[in-house]
Amino acid sequence: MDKQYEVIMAGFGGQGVMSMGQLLAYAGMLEGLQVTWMPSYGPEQRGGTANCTVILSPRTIGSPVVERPAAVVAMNLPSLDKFEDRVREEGLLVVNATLAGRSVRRTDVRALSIPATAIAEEIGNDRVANMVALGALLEITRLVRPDSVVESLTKALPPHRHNLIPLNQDALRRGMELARHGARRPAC
Amino acid sequence: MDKQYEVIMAGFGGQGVMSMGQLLAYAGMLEGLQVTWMPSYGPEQRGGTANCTVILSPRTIGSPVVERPAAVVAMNLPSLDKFEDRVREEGLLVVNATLAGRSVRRTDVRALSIPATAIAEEIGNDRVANMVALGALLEITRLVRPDSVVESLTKALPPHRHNLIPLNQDALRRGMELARHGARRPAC
Amino acid sequence: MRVAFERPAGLTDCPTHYCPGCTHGIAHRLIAEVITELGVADRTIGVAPVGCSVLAYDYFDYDMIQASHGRAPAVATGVKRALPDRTVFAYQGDGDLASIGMAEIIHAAARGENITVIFINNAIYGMTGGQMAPTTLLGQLTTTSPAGREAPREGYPLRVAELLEQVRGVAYLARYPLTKPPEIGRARNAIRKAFQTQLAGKGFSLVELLSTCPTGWGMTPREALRWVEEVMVPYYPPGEFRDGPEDPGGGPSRKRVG
Amino acid sequence: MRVAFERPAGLTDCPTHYCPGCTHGIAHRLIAEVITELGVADRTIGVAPVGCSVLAYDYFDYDMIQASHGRAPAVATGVKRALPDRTVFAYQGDGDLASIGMAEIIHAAARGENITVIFINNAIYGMTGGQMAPTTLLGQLTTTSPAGREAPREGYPLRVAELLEQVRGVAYLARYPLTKPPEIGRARNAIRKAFQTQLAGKGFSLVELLSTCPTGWGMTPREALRWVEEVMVPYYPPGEFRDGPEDPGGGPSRKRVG
Amino acid sequence: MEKRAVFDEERCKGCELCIEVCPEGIVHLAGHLNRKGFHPATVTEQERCTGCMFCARMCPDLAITVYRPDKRAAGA
Amino acid sequence: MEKRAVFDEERCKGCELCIEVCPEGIVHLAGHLNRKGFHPATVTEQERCTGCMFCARMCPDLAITVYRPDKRAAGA
Amino acid sequence: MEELVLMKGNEAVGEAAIRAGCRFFFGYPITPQNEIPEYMSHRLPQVSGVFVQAESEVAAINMVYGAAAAGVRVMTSSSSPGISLKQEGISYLAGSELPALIVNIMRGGPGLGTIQPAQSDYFQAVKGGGHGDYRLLVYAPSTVQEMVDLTGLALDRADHYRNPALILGDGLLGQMMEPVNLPPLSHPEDLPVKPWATDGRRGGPKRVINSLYLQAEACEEHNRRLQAKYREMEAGEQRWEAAWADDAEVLVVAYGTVARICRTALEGLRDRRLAVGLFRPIALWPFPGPALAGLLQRGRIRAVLVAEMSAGQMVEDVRSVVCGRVPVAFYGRTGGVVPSPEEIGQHVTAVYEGGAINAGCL
Amino acid sequence: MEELVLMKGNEAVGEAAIRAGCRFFFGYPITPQNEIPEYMSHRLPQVSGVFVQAESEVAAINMVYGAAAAGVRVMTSSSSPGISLKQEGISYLAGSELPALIVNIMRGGPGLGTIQPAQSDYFQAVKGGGHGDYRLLVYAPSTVQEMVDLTGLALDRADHYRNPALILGDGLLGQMMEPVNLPPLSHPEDLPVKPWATDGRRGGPKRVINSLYLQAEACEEHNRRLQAKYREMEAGEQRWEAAWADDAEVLVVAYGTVARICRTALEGLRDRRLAVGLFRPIALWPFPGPALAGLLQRGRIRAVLVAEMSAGQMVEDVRSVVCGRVPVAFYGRTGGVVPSPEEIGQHVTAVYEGGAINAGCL
Ligand SMILES: Cc1ncc(C[n+]2csc(CCOP(=O)(O)OP(=O)(O)O)c2C)c(N)n1
Ligand SMILES: Cc1ncc(C[n+]2csc(CCOP(=O)(O)OP(=O)(O)O)c2C)c(N)n1
Ligand code: SF4
Ligand code: SF4
Ligand code: SF4
Ligand code: SF4
Ligand code: SF4
Ligand code: SF4
Ligand SMILES: [Mg+2]
Ligand SMILES: [Mg+2]
Repeated sequence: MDKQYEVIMAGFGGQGVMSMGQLLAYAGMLEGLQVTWMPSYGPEQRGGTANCTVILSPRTIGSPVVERPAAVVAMNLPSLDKFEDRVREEGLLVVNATLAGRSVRRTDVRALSIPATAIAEEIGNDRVANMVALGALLEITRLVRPDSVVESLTKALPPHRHNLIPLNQDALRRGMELARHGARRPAC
Repeated sequence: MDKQYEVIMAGFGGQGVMSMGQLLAYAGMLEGLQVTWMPSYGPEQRGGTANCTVILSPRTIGSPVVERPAAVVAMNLPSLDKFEDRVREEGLLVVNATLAGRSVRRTDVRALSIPATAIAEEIGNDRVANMVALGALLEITRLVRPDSVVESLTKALPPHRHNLIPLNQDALRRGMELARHGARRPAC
Repeated sequence: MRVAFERPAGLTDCPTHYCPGCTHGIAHRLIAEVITELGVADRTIGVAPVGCSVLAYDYFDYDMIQASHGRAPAVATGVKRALPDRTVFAYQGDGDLASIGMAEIIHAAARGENITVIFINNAIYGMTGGQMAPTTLLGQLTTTSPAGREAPREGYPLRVAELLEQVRGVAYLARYPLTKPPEIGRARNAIRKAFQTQLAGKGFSLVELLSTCPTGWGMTPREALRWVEEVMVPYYPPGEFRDGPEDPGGGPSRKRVG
Repeated sequence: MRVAFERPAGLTDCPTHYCPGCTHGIAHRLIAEVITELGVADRTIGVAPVGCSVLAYDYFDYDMIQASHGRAPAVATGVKRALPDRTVFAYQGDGDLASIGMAEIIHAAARGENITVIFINNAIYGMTGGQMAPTTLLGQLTTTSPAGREAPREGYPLRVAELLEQVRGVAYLARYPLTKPPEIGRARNAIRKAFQTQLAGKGFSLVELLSTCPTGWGMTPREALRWVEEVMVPYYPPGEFRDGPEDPGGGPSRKRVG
Repeated sequence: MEKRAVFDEERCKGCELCIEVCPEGIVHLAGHLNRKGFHPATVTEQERCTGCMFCARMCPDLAITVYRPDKRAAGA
Repeated sequence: MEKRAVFDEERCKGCELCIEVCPEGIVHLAGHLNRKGFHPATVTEQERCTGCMFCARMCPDLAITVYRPDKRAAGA
Repeated sequence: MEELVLMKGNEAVGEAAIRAGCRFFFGYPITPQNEIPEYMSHRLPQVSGVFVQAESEVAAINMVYGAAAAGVRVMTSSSSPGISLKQEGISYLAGSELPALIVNIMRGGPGLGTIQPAQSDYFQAVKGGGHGDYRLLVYAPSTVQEMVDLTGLALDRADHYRNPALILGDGLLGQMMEPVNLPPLSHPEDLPVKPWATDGRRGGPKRVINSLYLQAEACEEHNRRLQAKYREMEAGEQRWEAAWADDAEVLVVAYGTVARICRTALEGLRDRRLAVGLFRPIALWPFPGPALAGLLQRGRIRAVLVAEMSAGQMVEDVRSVVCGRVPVAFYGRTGGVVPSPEEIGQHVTAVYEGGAINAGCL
Repeated sequence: MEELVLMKGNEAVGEAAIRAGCRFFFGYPITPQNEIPEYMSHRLPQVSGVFVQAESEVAAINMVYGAAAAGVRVMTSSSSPGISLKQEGISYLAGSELPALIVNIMRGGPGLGTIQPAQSDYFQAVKGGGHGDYRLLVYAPSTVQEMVDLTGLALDRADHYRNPALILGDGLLGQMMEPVNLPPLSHPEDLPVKPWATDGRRGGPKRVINSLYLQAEACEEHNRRLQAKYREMEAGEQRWEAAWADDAEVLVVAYGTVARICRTALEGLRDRRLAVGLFRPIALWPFPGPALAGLLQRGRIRAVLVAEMSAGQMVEDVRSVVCGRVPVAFYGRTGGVVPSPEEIGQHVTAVYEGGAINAGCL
């Protein structure tokens, strides 16, 4: 990595966007990068949308606030509505097609629409939709190695939850595959 | 009155030094003077010494705090000890001989030692010792007319206490007489 | 067909920000129904606390004041003293009323302040993310009693109604859980009596409502209802604690009415 | 001849600033006697309130902390949590404890904080010049209830012991008047029991002492003693309210022990 | 058959409290999500609804309106 | 006759509480003022003092020390 | 013309508030301002007003919040430690734009300090002791008459701007007596109505008193409105007084009690033909900086001496106005010690004679 | 070398305090700092420490007072409204010369305001939101690592001076995660003893913790000692950081979160060859005025821009240091809005290009 990269991840509360961002930041740290993870926190305890900003950089990070991120991961429609315009030109927009309900309008960004929730349900738990999306993001950006994400997961999860690691790994892989093979510019 | 005059009045709490000062200030106000009355307030609710500073002036009064007053009325020994040195040169020191227990040391002031408490007891109530002292002060300084003090008293006392006025008038008169005839410079 | 049940007047159309299954919403409805019933909506002033119900000022269709954390009884006192002919109520959570606002509630009660307080006891700090409340039960896990509340470390849960029962000046005092329609009916009656107490100028009235916080408790809304019934109700017995001002000559009242 | 009674160790030689006949001085002596008796002077830390007894830090010969108005229980909590093996007491007036400090005392009690509080109820704010206290009786004249306290205007007097009786966490609770040598003896016993409760690690202990304020009440000291007996004692009944921690499973204790 | 308990899908937060209390057991969560992301509650067999209002009295979000046969209309 | 109740004049504030409680009625205020301006309490008939300590237990200012015959001395 | 009466500053504040139509007082005792609640407790019932002794200063300020929201003129008073306890409530009043009068009769600090007079809460009063960006209208009387006048003004300006106002006095002013001329009694019914007050909808739309704005943008918008109001106050509410300033070479800046002590000291120095003058801010916020700067621009002043009963607080605002043009010296007494005219005189003389003063800039 | 961990700022403060030997935490929940008490509630028991959730912020600060008097390292944390409630207690801590750590993770005000980040409690922190003449040591971290470092430093300096210290962060710093290097765990037994602490006489003479001095002269004497201590802090505890300041023509002054946003903005401008630099106070009190004045004295700087998440607070201290030498512009966002590097950049550019700025002096 030779220059700073910023991602905003957004979705419903409960979709795991916060931990997806933390895993990415943690993995970046493990690979020796400078990282920041910044949540936006609101009044609602449940429901509503949540988002976080992750920055990875080879150098000291100044502002943790980013007006125009290099990438956005939008896990549902309100997130897509809110952040679509913010992605930098030539940036990346990863969309959870299962819950977005519409296609990407911008044409000056690279858009990747994947049925993350559907895939997650398919492999057994809709809670890992975040990992599917993260896999897709990593496949395209190569921000960090998937191994580092798995290592982060191992550190983040308490030992009695380590049984969940294979499921998460699976989801990550499915996301990567989708990104590799899937329709990078969906037709509609 | 053509220039400012300051008096510090001091004694035990309960000797009525505060109201003596207020009466003087009130009388001054009635006579069209500028006046200030300033208490020194301490932590004790009862006991201890109390003192107040009264200023009468034909002009606007600046500082209500006086380092070196023109006169001091000391109703007991601690007050004499505390304020003797503060009287201005050529100033006046009125001392309640009954409770002072010693004579005035300074020779550069006019000292007037009167048995205020004894006189007050003699006329029926040791609580009017303050009026005896005030009478003495007024006789010498002519700061305000005794009538004005009585008028102030009438305004200050609630109607059901107006029966006390003659006693106070009496005390005031006794103080004036003492000052007129008494030993202005006691021998000892 | 006629409408048998609909959203009462007295509530705005604004959807609440409460979590799914949070019974704050039920409490709001009961208050609105009672105020409509008593016909005092146009002269009611409500005081919202700091807590999940902070936005109550958006939900109630009355003149509303948002108070600082714990001070709703003092704010309500200010309003009522200024406007003694208005109906004034404060809505408070258990952190708000029983922790930071303990002095204010006891003194409003002791003054016999002619106001009505609706007290939502959900055994936790909902708004700030599930910390321990004074009413958190022994053994209960919260984000600041992560090993479960234990008396030697975190002290005992406070019973607000029992405490206020000792305070002369209290004219109406009751506690009910918001767990089932019949209980909710009793709660509604209590709320009506509380407001009637105020309208009759009899003094301080308070209704404690045992309420759920599925989010703070880490339960589904249905589990939360059962937890109220099985765990809260035994420690916080429902009933009317006082109805009518105490005999002015007497000592503290000892009888439990309901 | 031997000395049968003399000034106890534990008090400095400093004359107090209390008014003639003020029974704060008696309370000080009782505490000092008990602490000497229990042999803990060298590991005692006292907390002085804001009130006439603010200078208690000069009068007691222990390590002393002067607390802000009403917060002595919180300050004592800080000390005790830092030094659990020391003996910690707070000395508070009724304005301090029952007005501004109501939340602090109830919560220290609810936490079962292992401290001892000596509570001087003189039905008035002595230090600031005789204003109304939460414990001022109905009809009593004070400088802020100049027409006599009346419930509709100034509310009802609070009974602190009765209130704290409702709080689990309280392990010892008693009230006695400082009116006559026998009553003073009972007060002394209660103070000893309170400190013993702390030494045994049983939890929160408080002794309420009905005390005179001749200055604030506008009475001679002897009249003041009689006023305590005739007016205060009937409203603030003496006795032991709790002795020993409550059964952890039980509801609020209802029995009056003494 | 006229509807008795009418559920406002967009107000519903899928908390299931109405389900908990419906004596007839006829309330269920729908399979789809509403705009807020919740599965809204709905009555499956309206004809079994007695109009008892339990669901409405329990709903914290006032998502339910209950209708009953108009007595006059019924009598007509 | 040895003194039993000894009053420290300068500590005394003349509050009369000792007078109030002395069962023998032997405590009175002196005519003179002490340095603080109070009439101090004093025992007029020491021989009537029983050493009961009521005065001392009541004195808020710890102005009173009470002595009793030493048992050993008395027995000697 | 009204009759002159001799009153304590504390009582005068109370009576003046009543005369200005204030019928609600919520407070808690603390020396040296106890005469205010005591006076109100007997006086307010005579005019159908309400006095409540709150359980604490925190409760008192929140009762004020409620009564202000209900639309009535209302006040509280306290002294330094009690005012510290009110800081959250004061920030709420400002945030919710509620008019109210707060009186601080200062005593020496920090902590329990002393009950003797001081001026060490200047920072707290003018910079905002509470959280957030807000401002109070702060008035500093220096005579009992001015306590009366500024109390009326403060209540009036508070209503005008929907902003809390503070009278910053000290124990000496509160306790001393001077003759005062009281204005006639106004009646609350005659005051302008407050359409924003939450006094029951009465058929109209509901109103809300609130300082919460969950969305940052909304909260910023609210703050912008507040700041615009503060700019308006700065433009319209500066108050000051100057004496012998025209030919002064050394200008003394002081407020409240200290200003009147300085006046006496300067009278003496003027008699000795020293060209010394006095600048007395009457409003401490908005600070009368432009007027002070105006005096400096005339070019005669070669040094400024700020005197306070504090370790140096207003002097920071004075320095920032003087802006390095001339040296600014400071003389302060703390902990309840009131300086005498003589000692002030000595310090002014020292500055006048070119005694060492720090240069204006770092 | 220690392992890097990824932590939220709030948690980092808690862990850093524990590592620095602090085993006592008394606090009350409030967003956006809840992670501090939550972290402490599970972490302190692991190291035989004590966590107490107090009944209020007022109680919490007074528990801190008690524990500090007992001689242990102790802390509390809160956010703006809660810190306002602590003002009386903070003044008492300062008055009684008790060391303690207070953490304020600021949110937008005034009143209930918002839970979003802000810097609008600067005045309260550095000028004394409480009553009386006192000062806190105030530290403003701008990264999570610095939250760790300054927490340790603050506890240490607090003990050294027997004075409360304050960490002034904001909601963004509290909530964000960054990698941190944690210092090793210190043990309370290894800290210097405090002979003044009231921990039981143990045979020696009694000790008293107190801020009451009834006699004005005694109170003034006490204040003199305090002021002497503050002068000592001013001499020894100024902290700051400067970047690209040597050749800067426009100097941006900012602290905390805003400083790091400015850094990003300035990086962009430096790439465009604008001679802009950054001055970041790390200690807000004592304010690093001399260092700032030193930069100005080199003569290259022709304008200063102060950026804050407030309506303009630190700017007053900067103006007073700049002292009219060059114009001082201000850019602020309020109510929880965090400025972006782009908008800061635009404002710096405007100043650089000579956009209208007020002259320095009135
Ligand atoms: C002075 C102050 N302290 C703390 C907070 C933070 N706070 C907001 S809500 C709350 C607790 C709410 O709990 P509760 O009253 O039980 O209401 P619930 O959310 O459970 O309904 C706290 C501590 C605050 N806003 N102000
Ligand atoms: C925060 C604060 N509020 C008010 C005061 C003023 N004050 C000092 S003592 C006191 C009341 C004391 O009454 P009480 O506690 O009953 O003690 P007493 O003097 O009667 O023994 C008050 C209100 C203060 N010092 N600090
Ligand atoms: S956090 Fe708890 S109390 Fe708050 S809205 Fe959610 S469920 Fe209700
Ligand atoms: S004022 Fe009252 S309580 Fe205080 S010392 Fe005097 S008599 Fe005692
Ligand atoms: S009205 Fe009664 S029967 Fe009908 S759906 Fe609701 S709860 Fe069920
Ligand atoms: S109770 Fe209301 S919100 Fe909950 S599921 Fe039923 S209709 Fe929806
Ligand atoms: S010891 Fe007993 S008998 Fe003797 S003076 Fe005292 S009270 Fe009276
Ligand atoms: S009780 Fe004590 S202070 Fe009072 S009169 Fe007797 S000896 Fe003197
Ligand atoms: Mg709650
Ligand atoms: Mg009292």
